[in-house]
Amino acid sequence: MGLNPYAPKPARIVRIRDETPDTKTFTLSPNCFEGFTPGQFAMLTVYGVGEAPFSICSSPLNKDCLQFSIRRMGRVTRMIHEARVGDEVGVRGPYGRGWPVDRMKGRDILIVGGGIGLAPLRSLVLHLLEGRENYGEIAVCYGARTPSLLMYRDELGEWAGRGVKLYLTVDVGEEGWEGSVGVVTTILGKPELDKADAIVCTCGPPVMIRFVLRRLVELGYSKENIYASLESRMRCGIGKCGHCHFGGKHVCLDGPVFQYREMTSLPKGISPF
Amino acid sequence: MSRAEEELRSIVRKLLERKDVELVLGYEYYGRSVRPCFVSKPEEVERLVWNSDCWFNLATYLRSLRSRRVGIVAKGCDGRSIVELVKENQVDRGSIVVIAVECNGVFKPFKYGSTHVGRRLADYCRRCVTRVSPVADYLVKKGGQAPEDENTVAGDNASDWLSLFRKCLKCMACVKACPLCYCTECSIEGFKPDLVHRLRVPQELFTFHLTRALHMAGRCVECGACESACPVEIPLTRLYHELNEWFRENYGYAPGMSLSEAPPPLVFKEGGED
Amino acid sequence: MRRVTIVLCTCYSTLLGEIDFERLRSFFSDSPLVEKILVSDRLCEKNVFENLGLDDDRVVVAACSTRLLEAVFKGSGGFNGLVEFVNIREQCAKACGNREEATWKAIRLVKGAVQKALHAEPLSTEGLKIVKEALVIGGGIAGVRCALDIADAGYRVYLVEKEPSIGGVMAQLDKTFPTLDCSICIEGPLLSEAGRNRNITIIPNAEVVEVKGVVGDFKVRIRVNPTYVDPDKCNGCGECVNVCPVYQPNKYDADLKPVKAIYCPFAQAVPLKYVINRDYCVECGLCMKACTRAAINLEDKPKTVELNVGAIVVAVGSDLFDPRLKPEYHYGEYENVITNMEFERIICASGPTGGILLKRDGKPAKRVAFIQCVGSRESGAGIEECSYYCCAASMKEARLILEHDREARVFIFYNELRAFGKGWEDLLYRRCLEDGVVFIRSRPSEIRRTGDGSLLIVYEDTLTGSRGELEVDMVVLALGFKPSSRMIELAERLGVTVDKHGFIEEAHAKMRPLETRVRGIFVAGTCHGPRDIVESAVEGSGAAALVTSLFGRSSLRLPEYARVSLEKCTGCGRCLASCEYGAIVREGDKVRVLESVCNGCGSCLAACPQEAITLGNWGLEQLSPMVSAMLED
Amino acid sequence: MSWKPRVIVFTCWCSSSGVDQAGFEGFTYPPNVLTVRVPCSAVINPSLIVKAFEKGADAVLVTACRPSELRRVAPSRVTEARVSLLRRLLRTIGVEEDRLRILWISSNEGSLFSREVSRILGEVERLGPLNIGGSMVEQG
Amino acid sequence: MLFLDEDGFKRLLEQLVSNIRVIAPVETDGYFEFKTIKHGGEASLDYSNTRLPPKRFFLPQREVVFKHDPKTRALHEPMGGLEAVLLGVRPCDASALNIFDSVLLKPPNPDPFYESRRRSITVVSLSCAKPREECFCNVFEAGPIRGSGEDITLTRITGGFLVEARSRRGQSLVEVSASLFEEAGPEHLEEYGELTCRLTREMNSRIEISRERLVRLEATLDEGFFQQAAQRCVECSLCSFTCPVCYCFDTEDYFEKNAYVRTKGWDTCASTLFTRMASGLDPRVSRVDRFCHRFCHKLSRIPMAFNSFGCVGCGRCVSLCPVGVDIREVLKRWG
Ligand SMILES: Cc1cc2nc3c(=O)[nH]c(=O)nc-3n(C[C@H](O)[C@H](O)[C@H](O)COP(=O)(O)OP(=O)(O)OC[C@H]3O[C@@H](n4cnc5c(N)ncnc54)[C@H](O)[C@@H]3O)c2cc1C
Ligand SMILES: Cc1cc2nc3c(=O)[nH]c(=O)nc-3n(C[C@H](O)[C@H](O)[C@H](O)COP(=O)(O)OP(=O)(O)OC[C@H]3O[C@@H](n4cnc5c(N)ncnc54)[C@H](O)[C@@H]3O)c2cc1C
Ligand code: SF4
Ligand code: SF4
Ligand code: SF4
Ligand code: SF4
Ligand code: SF4
Ligand code: SF4
Repeated sequence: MGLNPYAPKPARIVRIRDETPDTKTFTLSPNCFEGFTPGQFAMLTVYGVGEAPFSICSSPLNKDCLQFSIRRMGRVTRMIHEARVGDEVGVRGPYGRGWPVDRMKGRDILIVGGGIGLAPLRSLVLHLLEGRENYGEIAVCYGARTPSLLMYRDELGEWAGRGVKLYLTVDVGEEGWEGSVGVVTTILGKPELDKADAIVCTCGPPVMIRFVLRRLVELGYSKENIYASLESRMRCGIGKCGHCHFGGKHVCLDGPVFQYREMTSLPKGISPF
Repeated sequence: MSRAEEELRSIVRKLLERKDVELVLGYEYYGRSVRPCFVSKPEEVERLVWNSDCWFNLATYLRSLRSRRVGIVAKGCDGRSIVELVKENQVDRGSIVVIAVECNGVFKPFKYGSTHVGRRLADYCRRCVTRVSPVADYLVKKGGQAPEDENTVAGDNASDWLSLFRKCLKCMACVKACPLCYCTECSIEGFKPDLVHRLRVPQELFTFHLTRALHMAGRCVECGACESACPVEIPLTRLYHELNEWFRENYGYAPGMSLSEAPPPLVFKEGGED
Repeated sequence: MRRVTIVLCTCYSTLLGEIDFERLRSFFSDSPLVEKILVSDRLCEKNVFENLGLDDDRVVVAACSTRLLEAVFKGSGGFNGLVEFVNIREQCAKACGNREEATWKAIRLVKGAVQKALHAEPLSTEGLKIVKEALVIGGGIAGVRCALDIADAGYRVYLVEKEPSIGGVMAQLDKTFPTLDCSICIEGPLLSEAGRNRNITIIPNAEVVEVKGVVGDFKVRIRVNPTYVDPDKCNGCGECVNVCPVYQPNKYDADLKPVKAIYCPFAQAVPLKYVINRDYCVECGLCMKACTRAAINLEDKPKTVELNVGAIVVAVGSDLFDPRLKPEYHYGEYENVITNMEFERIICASGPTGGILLKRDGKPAKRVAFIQCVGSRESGAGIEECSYYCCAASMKEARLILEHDREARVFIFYNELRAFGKGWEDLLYRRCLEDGVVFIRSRPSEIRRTGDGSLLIVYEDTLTGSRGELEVDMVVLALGFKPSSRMIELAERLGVTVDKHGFIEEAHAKMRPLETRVRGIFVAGTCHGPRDIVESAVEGSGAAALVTSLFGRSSLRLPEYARVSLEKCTGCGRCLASCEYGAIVREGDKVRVLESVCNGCGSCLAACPQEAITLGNWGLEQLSPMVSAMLED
Repeated sequence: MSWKPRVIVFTCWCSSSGVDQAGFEGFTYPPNVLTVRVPCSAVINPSLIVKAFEKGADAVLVTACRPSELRRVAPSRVTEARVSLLRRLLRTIGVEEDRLRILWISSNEGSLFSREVSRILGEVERLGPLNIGGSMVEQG
Repeated sequence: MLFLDEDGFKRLLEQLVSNIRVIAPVETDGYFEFKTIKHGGEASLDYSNTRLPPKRFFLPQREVVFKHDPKTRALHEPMGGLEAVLLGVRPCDASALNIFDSVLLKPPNPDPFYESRRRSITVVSLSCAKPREECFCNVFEAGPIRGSGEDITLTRITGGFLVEARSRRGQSLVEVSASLFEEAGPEHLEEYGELTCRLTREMNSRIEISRERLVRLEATLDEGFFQQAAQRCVECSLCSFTCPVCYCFDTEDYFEKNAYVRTKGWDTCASTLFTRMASGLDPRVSRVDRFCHRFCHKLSRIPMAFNSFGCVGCGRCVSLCPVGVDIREVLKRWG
C-alpha cells in the first residue's frame, strides 16, 4: 500500500500580501516540496472547506517557503482569503508539467501573462533571474484589465532592474497610469527577440491565450517553442478523478503547460483554437 | 398502428407543415420500449407512437426549449405539469401547443436486472384522476380500457421507507426526470453543503428524500416520471401523493388542475389546533 | 480561516456553582474552530464587552437571557451579525437539575452557536438616509392637522389634495357635534394657517401616481391636473366669475347650488385660487379678457411633480355610501329623500337655501325623519360595522332643525343609538329627548310617496313589534363611510393593504394603529375606518408625531429584511404564498421583496427551494450546521 | 445512563422569552431539551426539522406565538401549516408524527412551556429512540 | 481448466462462507443485488445480471480519504480492506475492474484505497449463458464467457462449472480447496468450446465494430449526430452511477468531531459543474458538449490515456436511461 496521495501536509501561513483587490499572495512555510519546476502547481486545502489547485509562484530555489497568489473566486478561495497569519493549510504536490526550463538555456525568452496568469510565470521569472547569465534576452509582456489589477506591482520594477525587459499594458487606464493601454496582444511585437529560436511561455484567461497564440505565430515565433498553461480545475491532481481529462490528456499529468502542437489536438472547450 | 396514433401523426404533420411549431416532443419506438423523440420535419412523424409504454413526461424538456415554439404530446399528468410550469412562470403557455392524448395508464418501464417478466401497470396510474390533460389544443382520444397487467404483482412495496431511502444512489435521475424539479441550486444536491452534503450517502438520504418531498408537496402532479426513472425503483410518487392528499384535505387544492387556480397560501383556513 | 471567540459570563460569579466553567472552557479550548475563550463576570455592564476588543471577530457570548443581552449589544451599535448569544443562565444553570446536566447542556448550546457564528455573514451596518421632508396625501382635517404639526416641528411638508381646496368633509359641514360650533369657523383658521406656513407646500388638484423607494427615501410622482388658471398669477379677485356665462353644480355644495364654470369652491378655500371646470367651460374666452393678470390659460396641461420624501401620511378620507344601492329608499327619485351631507349644506347659512330647511319645491320641511345606518351595519353593499359618526351627526342635525324651527317634528329611525363620545350623552342625546325628537327603533323597510308628494315611511318598531307608517316632508339618510375604488388604487400604488371593506389597513390594529404595513407610510382620518373629527385630528397629530420621531433620528436601519438573489431566483413564485405580509411581488420573471413591507419573519426563506432568499443569518446555511452540531455526540 | 430523548426546540423570539422565563421561575426540565432561537417561527425550514431528526433528535418542538384571531397577519400560522404537513410526511414514512409538535407559548408562559415539555418528553420516552442516522447507515 | 460439479460448488460455497466474507447476488424485491451472504443458499446464480454493478465494493460511493485533527496533529488514514470473495460477477463487470486497475493503480500515484480493496477481494466471475438483450460485451472483449479483471472464471456447463484460475490469487483459492476440483475432461472442454462459439456468434451478430476506429472517434466527431442524441438526455447522471466503469470522483471536505475530513465519492460528467477552467469558465458549456464527453471519454479518451476502453458493454445505461439514450447507437455509428 502506497502513501496516501490524497492527504495534504500541513503548512502555516507566514505572510499575506495584498496584490489586487481580489488577489492575495500567501507565503507558506515550511516548503514541503523537495523541489519543483516553475509552472507546476500544488493542491491547497483549506481544512474542512475544500481543496483547489494553485500554481506555485515562488522561486524553486526558495527552500524555506512556498508562495501562492490566490484570487477570490468561490468557496475555497474565499475562505483562504479570510485566513490570518499563523493559520494552517494543507499542501500536496508539486503536480503537473511545468515550463520547459531545460530548453531555455542560451535562448531568448518571451513571457506573456494576463491578469492572475502571471502567477505561474512569476516562478519562472524568479528561476531565470537566479541564473540570468545563462539566458539571452528575457522579455515579459504583461497585461491586466486595469492598473490596479496588475499583480506583483512592487516587484516588477525589480525584475526590470535585474535584466528583464518589461512591457505592461492595461485594457482600461486609470488616473496616474502612463503606460500603454490595450490588450496584451498589442504589445507582443515590442520585444525584439530572436523569434525563430525564442521560447515563449504564456498564461492567462482562455480568450487571451487564444489571441496571443495567433499573434505569436503571425509575429514569426516558432510553434515548436510556444507553450501555454491551460488550467482546468481538478479534484485529485494525480490523474484519477477525471475532472481535467480532455482528449487523451490530463491537465494534472500532461499539463498544465502544453506545447503548441499538443494544444492543437485538444478537444474544443479547452483547446485555445 | 392504432387509430389514436394515426390521429396523433396527422395532427403533428399538420402543425409542422403549417409551421405552427418548430418541433414536437413525442415518443418513438426503441427496441422493446419507447423513448422521447423530437420531431421537426413533417416526414418524421411516422416515428411517433402513442401507447402504454410512453411513461416519460415530456414536459421535462419544456423549460430548456423556452425560447422556441414547441408542440408536446401530453398525457393527463403531463398536462398538469404543464399547467404547473406555466403557473410557476417557467414556460409560456402561448408558445406551446399541447396535443393531449387520452391515457389509460402506463406500464412500469423494463429495468435492467429485473426478475419481472410481465408488465405492470404503474402504481401511480392506479391513483390517477386525470386521464386527459387539463390544457389541450388538440385532443387525441384513445378509448378502451386500462391496460391489463400481464402479471399481477402487488403494488409498490412502500412499507419500510427508511430502507427504501437507503437504497438510493443519489443519482438525481428522479430530480432530472421531474418536470417540476427545475431549480438550479436546490439544497438537496449538496453543492452548497449546508443541508445535505453532495457525497454523504447514505447518511443524509433521509434529509434528501424528505426535503424533496417537501419541495414537491402541493406541486407534484403524480406523473411518476421520477419513480419510473429511478434505477432502484423507489416508489417516490407514493410519498408525494400523501402530501398532495394533505393539500387536498386542507385546501381542496390539487396541483396542475387549472391555470387560474393559484396555490393556496400556506395557512389553515380556520384557526387550527390550539 | 474562520474561528470563533467564546466569551463566557459567570454573571457576577453566581453561575459558578451551577455550571462547571472549567469544563466548558477545556471542552472548547480543544476545538480548532475556537480562537480563544474569555471569561467575564459582568458582561452586561457598560463597556465591558466593548473593551474586549472583539470588533471584527466572530463571537459567541454565553451569558444570561438573550433578550436582555442582545438589547445591551444592539444598543452599543455596530451590530454586525457575527455575535451569537447563548443563554446559559436561564436555559442551563436555572433550568437543569444539577451542575453536571447544566454544564452538558451549556456545551451543546455553545457548540451550536459556534457553528452558527462560523457560518454567519457580516451584516451591513450602514444606515439608510432619511430625507427629512414629508408628504401628506389628503387635505381634510386629519391631513391638515398632521401637516401643521410636522411643519411646526421644522420639517417641510407637501400637502397633496385632489380638490382645488383643502378642507375635506369638515369644510362642508354646518356645525359639528357635540358642541354645535360652526365647522368652517374652527377649521378655516387651520386651513389658512396651513396656507401661510412656510414649511407647507400645498399642491391642490393633484394626485399621487407612483411611489417607489423605502422609508426615509421615497420617490413620489404626482400628477397636477390642469386648472387653466395660473395659481401664481391669480390673486382671487373674482373678475372672471362675473363674466363667465356658464353654470355648473358645485361639488362643495353637494351639487345643490350652481356656480360658474370658473369658480372657487368656497369662500374660505385654501388656496384661494380660481379654477375652471373644463367639463362645463365653453371656451368663450371671456374670462381671459376679464383677468387683469393674464392668469388664464385654456391650453393648460397636466404637470408632473417629483418629490423625494422620507415619510408619507395617507389622510385621504373616505367616500360615503351610495344610497342608490338601497332602492327601497328611492334616493335620487324622490327629491325630498336627501343624504345627510346634502342636509349639512341645506342647513348651512352659506348653503343653497341660506340655511333654511326647504324642500325642493321651496316649501319648508316641517316633519323630518332621519334613517340611520344606511350602508352600515348590514352586509351587502355597505359595511357590516357601525359608521361611528352618524348617530351623533343625526342628533346634531336634529338639534339644528329644532334650533331653526321650534315647531318642527323630528324623528330618528335608529337600530342602536350610540352616544359614546365625550359630551354626546349630554349635549346630543339628552337634549334631543328634551327637545322632543322622537326615536324609533327600526330600520324602515320602504319609503313611499303619497299623493301630495309627502313621504310615507314604512317601518316595524323593533321595540314594540308593531308596524307603522309615518308621513314626513323630508327624509335624511345617514350614510355610512365607504371607501372608493380610487382609494384602493392609491393604496396599491403605495403598497399598503386595505381591509375587507377597502379601508387602509393598519400594521397592527392596536399596537401600531397609525402605521401601515409599509414602514414610513402612516395613516390618519377616515381613510382607515369611520371616525369623527376629533379622532381624525388626534390621528393627524399622532401621525405627525411618528413622522417627526422618524425625522429626529440621525440614521435608520431597517430591521433585517428578506433579500432575493436575482441570480438564483427562478421565479417559481413559491415564496409568494408563504408571505403573510404580502411583501413579495413578481417583477419580470423573478420576484422582489418590498423592503419596507417585509417584516423579516423569514417565512419565504423556508419556502424557497433555491435558497435564493437570505435574511440576516437565519438561512439553512447557518441553522443547519448549528442544529447538527448541537446534536452531534 | 439510560436513554433519554433528545429534543430540539425551535423557539421564536417571543416564545424564547417564555423558555427563559421557565428557568427564571425555577421550572426545571431535562437538559437534553436544546433550544434554537429564531426570529420568527416561520423562518424554520421544514428541512431543518428533518435534518434535526436525521442528526439524532428524538423529537422536535416548535414554539411560536399564538396566531390570535385579531391579527389577520400571523406568520406562525404558516409554521402551523408546515408542521402539519411535515407531520403527515413523517406519518407516511413510518415515523410517529407526535415526535413533531407545535406549541403556542407566549413570552410569559414559562410554566406552560416546562409543563408541556415534560408531558411531551414522557410521550417520546414511550415511543423510544428514533435513530434515523443509525438506520440510514446500517447495511444489509 | 478445472471442473467443479454442482455438489462441489455447493461445498466450496459453504467453505468460503464459513471462512471469509462472501458477496454474491441475492434476489431482493424483484431484482438481484450483491450482498454479503451468511450461507450458500442465499446466493442465487440464476440471474441475468445484478441491477447495480459490484463497483461499490472497490470504489465505494463515498469514502473518507483523510482525517486531520489539528490539535493533536494526528492524521488518520483509514486503510486496509476486509478479505472477501466476490462471487458471481459477470465477465463484463469483472472487466471493469481491469479498467479501474489501469486508471487507479497507474503509477506514480496509485490510489491506495482502491488498491487495498482490490487486493483483498477475490473476484470469481460467472460466464453469461444468456446475454441480456442490451448486452454488447463482445465489443470490448469483456465477455460473455471471460472477462479480464477476475481471479477465477466459472462457466456453467452440464453438471457443474468449468473453472479457470486467472490470477495467482485465483490459483491459490483453487488450491486451498483443491480436492473439490477435477481436471476438466474433453467433453467439458468441447461443451465450453461450443458455448463460446455460439455466444460469440450470437453477440457478434448483434453488433460488431472496429475498436481502432472507435479510438479515433474524437477526431471524426459527427456533431450533428451527437446533437440529435444529446437533445434527449436529461443529464440525470443515472448512467454514470450505474455504470461499472465510471470512476470519476469528487471530493468534499467537512469538519466533524474535532477533525477535518475529506471524502471522495462518485461524480458524474453529466453535471454542469464537472469541468471548470481556472477562471471559472465551463469548457463544456452545452449539453451536447457534456454528452459528447461521456462517450468520447469512454470510447476514446480513456483508451488514449490508459490503454483500455471505458465501457464493458454491460448494457446498464442502455436499459436504465429514462429517455433511451443508447451507447450502441454511438458504437454502430463509429465502429
Ligand atoms: C493548474 C491550475 C493552477 C491554478 N493556479 C491558480 C493560481 O495560481 N491562482 C489562483 O487564484 N487560481 C488558480 N487556479 C484556479 C483555482 O484553482 C480556482 O480559482 C479555484 O479552484 C477556485 O476554487 P473555489 O473553491 O474558490 O471556487 P469554487 O467555485 O467554489 O470551486 C471549488 C471547486 O469546487 C467545484 N465547485 C464549485 N462550485 C461547485 C458546486 N456548486 N458544486 C460542485 N462543485 C463545485 C469546482 O469545480 C472547483 O473545483 C488554478 C487552477 C488550476 C487548474
Ligand atoms: C354628513 C356628515 C356629518 C358629519 N358631522 C360630524 C360632526 O358633526 N362632528 C364630527 O366630529 N364629525 C362629523 N363627521 C365626520 C367627519 O366629517 C370626519 O370624521 C372627518 O371630516 C374626517 O376627516 P378626514 O381628514 O379624515 O377626511 P376628509 O375630510 O374626507 O378629507 C380627505 C381629503 O382628502 C382628499 N383626497 C381624497 N382622495 C385624495 C387623493 N387621492 N389624493 C389627494 N387628496 C385626496 C379629499 O378631497 C379631502 O379633501 C361628519 C361626516 C359627515 C359625512
Ligand atoms: S432516482 Fe432513485 S436512486 Fe436516483 S436519486 Fe432518485 S431516488 Fe435516488
Ligand atoms: S415528483 Fe415525480 S411524480 Fe411528481 S411531478 Fe415530479 S416526476 Fe412527476
Ligand atoms: S421561491 Fe425562491 S426561486 Fe422561487 S420565486 Fe421565490 S425567491 Fe425565487
Ligand atoms: S421575511 Fe416574511 S415578511 Fe419578509 S418577505 Fe419573507 S415572508 Fe414576507
Ligand atoms: S441516463 Fe440517460 S438521460 Fe441520464 S444522463 Fe445518462 S444518458 Fe442522460
Ligand atoms: S457505459 Fe453503459 S454499457 Fe458501458 S459499462 Fe457503463 S453502463 Fe455498461
